Amino acid sequence: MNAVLLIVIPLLAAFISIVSKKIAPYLLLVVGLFNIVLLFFLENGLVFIGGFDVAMNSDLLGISLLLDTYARMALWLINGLILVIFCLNFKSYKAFSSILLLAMAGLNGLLLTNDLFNFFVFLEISGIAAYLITSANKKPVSTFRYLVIGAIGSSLFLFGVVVLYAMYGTLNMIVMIQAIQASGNYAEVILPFTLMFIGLGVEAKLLPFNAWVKGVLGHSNTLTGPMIAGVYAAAMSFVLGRFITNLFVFEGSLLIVVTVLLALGILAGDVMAFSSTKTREILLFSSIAQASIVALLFVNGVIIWAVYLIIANALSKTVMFLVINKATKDVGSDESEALRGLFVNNKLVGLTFTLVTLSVMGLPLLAGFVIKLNFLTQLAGIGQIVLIAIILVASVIEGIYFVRLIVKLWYPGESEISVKYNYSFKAVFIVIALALLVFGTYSTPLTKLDNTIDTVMEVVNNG
Amino acid sequence: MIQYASIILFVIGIYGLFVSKNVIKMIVSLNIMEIGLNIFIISIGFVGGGAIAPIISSTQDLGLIFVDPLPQALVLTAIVIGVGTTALALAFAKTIYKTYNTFELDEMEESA
Amino acid sequence: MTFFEIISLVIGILLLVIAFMAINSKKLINSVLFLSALSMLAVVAFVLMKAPDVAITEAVIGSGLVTALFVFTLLSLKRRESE
Amino acid sequence: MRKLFGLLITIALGVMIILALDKTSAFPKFGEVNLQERISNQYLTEENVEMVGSANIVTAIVVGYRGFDTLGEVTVLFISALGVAFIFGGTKQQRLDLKFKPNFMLRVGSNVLLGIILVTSIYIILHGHLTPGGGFPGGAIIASAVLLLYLADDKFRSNVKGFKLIEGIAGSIFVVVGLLGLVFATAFLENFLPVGTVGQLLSAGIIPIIYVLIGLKVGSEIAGVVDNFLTEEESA
Repeated sequence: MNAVLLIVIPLLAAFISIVSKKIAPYLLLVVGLFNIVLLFFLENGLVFIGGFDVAMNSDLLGISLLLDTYARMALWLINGLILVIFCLNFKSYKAFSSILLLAMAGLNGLLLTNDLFNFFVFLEISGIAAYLITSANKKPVSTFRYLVIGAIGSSLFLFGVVVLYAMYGTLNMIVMIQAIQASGNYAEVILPFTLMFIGLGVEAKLLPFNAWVKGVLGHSNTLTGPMIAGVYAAAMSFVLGRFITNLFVFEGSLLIVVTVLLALGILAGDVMAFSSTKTREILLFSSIAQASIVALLFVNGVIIWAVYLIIANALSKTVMFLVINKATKDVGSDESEALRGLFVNNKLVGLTFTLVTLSVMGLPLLAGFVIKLNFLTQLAGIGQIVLIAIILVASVIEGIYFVRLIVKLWYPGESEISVKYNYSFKAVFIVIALALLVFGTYSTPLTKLDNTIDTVMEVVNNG
Repeated sequence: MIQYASIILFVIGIYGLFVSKNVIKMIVSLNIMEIGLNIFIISIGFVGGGAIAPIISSTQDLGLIFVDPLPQALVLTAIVIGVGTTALALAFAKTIYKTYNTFELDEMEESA
Repeated sequence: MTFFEIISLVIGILLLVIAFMAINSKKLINSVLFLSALSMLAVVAFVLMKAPDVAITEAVIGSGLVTALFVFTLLSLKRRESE
Repeated sequence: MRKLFGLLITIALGVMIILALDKTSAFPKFGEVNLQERISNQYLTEENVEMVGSANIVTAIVVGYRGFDTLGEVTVLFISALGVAFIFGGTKQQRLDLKFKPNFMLRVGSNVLLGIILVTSIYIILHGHLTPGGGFPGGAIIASAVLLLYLADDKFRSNVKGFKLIEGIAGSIFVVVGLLGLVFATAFLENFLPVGTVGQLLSAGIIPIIYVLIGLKVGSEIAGVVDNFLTEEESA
């Protein structure tokens, strides 16, 4: 068993699916399940790919993949979510199964690869898959803008990678980390890191590189909303976390600039969500704010709780976008006034949506509370009082607009609206809401993510 | 010299993406940016003073000085990826034209 | 100045001038043709920097097929306008 | 206003990049690269060249050492071909009217040219490990032969289904060859065939096989894209 199968099997399935369109959706189901099961059997460590006589020449001439606990959690989340979202949309979006297979391959590659140029290739694969997924919105201009901004982002990333290669003569991330630490001159890497950070920031929805989000998510449906706001956002947050904690070195003025930008991102996202009346916009601006919080946590070294925050966010955003986008489709508008009284006839959906939203806000008994409490404690431990204040202010704004939204959705308006959620939707909502509840009450979660990178470094040093 | 030119070319491409409101022009700018980036990548692997291309006829040639082959391999990949993006962008451009009957982003109804 | 330096200076300046013209030209088809020329110049630059593989690929894909795709897109537009 | 703003930002970006690169001592000046400090130096050692068996070192890297990148790159092309067909919709029947009538000379000439082009592309693909070129330019040349057919005959429609079949099968075989490496050797896409003597046509192990697959795949993908750009819905 080899971690490369996580990427290659979806690719193979995608190539086969082009020959026969009929089997494509079922291939996706099989491959998704296969990946999730396979993850149980894979061992942590480095996997080499390509080359000649790797056993004899097991150095770094080729490409390698790195599977550690961090990547494993991300992979479970991503593959599982893609599978669930596809199952819910099985009837209406069968045509997307080849694209979703490629998206799966691309995202798995992003999370696994240990080679900077290989990362760029997977960035393009998953990016193009994302543009095609958003084309389901039938808004070609927003998708085109997304494509252009994404292309600029990935080009800047490649520029940074190439500059790093010119300086340190390698593309292998682990060797690169060692070379940078050995040289000790962090001023030299500011330029490539800035370029790469911008490139990743585009996909991770960080201010000010997130101009595409409104066009893409503001018109999303039950496929694109959860895919972009749930799956892609989570994957890019994980990737950004990997880069921030393992490769990037933020010091001195660069650290201040990054922190200020991220803090602005949190506040701007929440303020824009506060001032919007469209439900989808409220959700997307809130997810911009959340993405910035995650990045801020990684920058400050609060890794484990950032990971839990990513997972909780991905699950919550999936539920919220599914509920709202289904309602928007049936009602024909996403103004919060038009959706007034949505939950009157859908008490169960309303209950789960409320639970999920309360978790995002960070109320006790729910996962969001545990996570927020813990990362705030850790931030306090390293003396980041200003950041705590900013996050608390943002939470208050967030609380106001979410409570306002929930109240509107519960209290009937003048005209009654009927939106039907079928059983599969309801089942997913219940499972996710329960998961957040259980985590929030009975949690003794992992407090240590065993990052195999140190042991891997020893392997590299000795090999 | 060529290295500076390639960086400026890259930046010109970004400038074009910033200022132009025409879908086709934006795709042209995207391509200019990519060409600049490709030349830059090749330029970081160039070795002056009579180095030769990394193609040999037999192993006896290995005593010679070569340019760096790795950036060339990367650019081969990058060029093909660029074509993929361009084809897709042009397909979107055609769809945009079908929907709005114009390539000018300013003249369209759909808000960003 | 050596021969290499002179050539690379000329290529560099030409690259920038043509890129500027591609962005600033009024007609879309001219923009596309300048892009094609830019791609050809890039081929020369690749040859100068001893990258024959890249030069061949750029010549066939970059300046050939990409230009064809641009032209086809513009042609389909012309047809619509004339209707 | 927007133009001025864009100009300022891009000038700032350009100046920042150039100054930062100039000031960084670790970033080598143009033409003064020391290959000894880079990983690529090891691709050029006699031991490794003999192990790979490819005279073209770039090919050895693209297909051999970094074959996974190449698989990804073919996938990018695959997904954009898929996407172009997806965006235009599958219901198209009619050729786009190019507003010029191909004459007799063009038709005859194109048939002759077609043969020459195809032979050239096959030569380029098969010699990818010996001379510059290989699967990507070769495949693109195949696609331009198809393009020529479209231009020479305004009624011509190629068999798009056939392209899809070639695309899917070539891609699948690529992956399967990679998996065979996992079975017969130790790593995905690792070479498992004898490499032969450097400089011979039959050398370099799996590299020529993979390059033929890449050529087929790239050719059929770009031809599919060209077909999509040259056809339109019947109602239009």
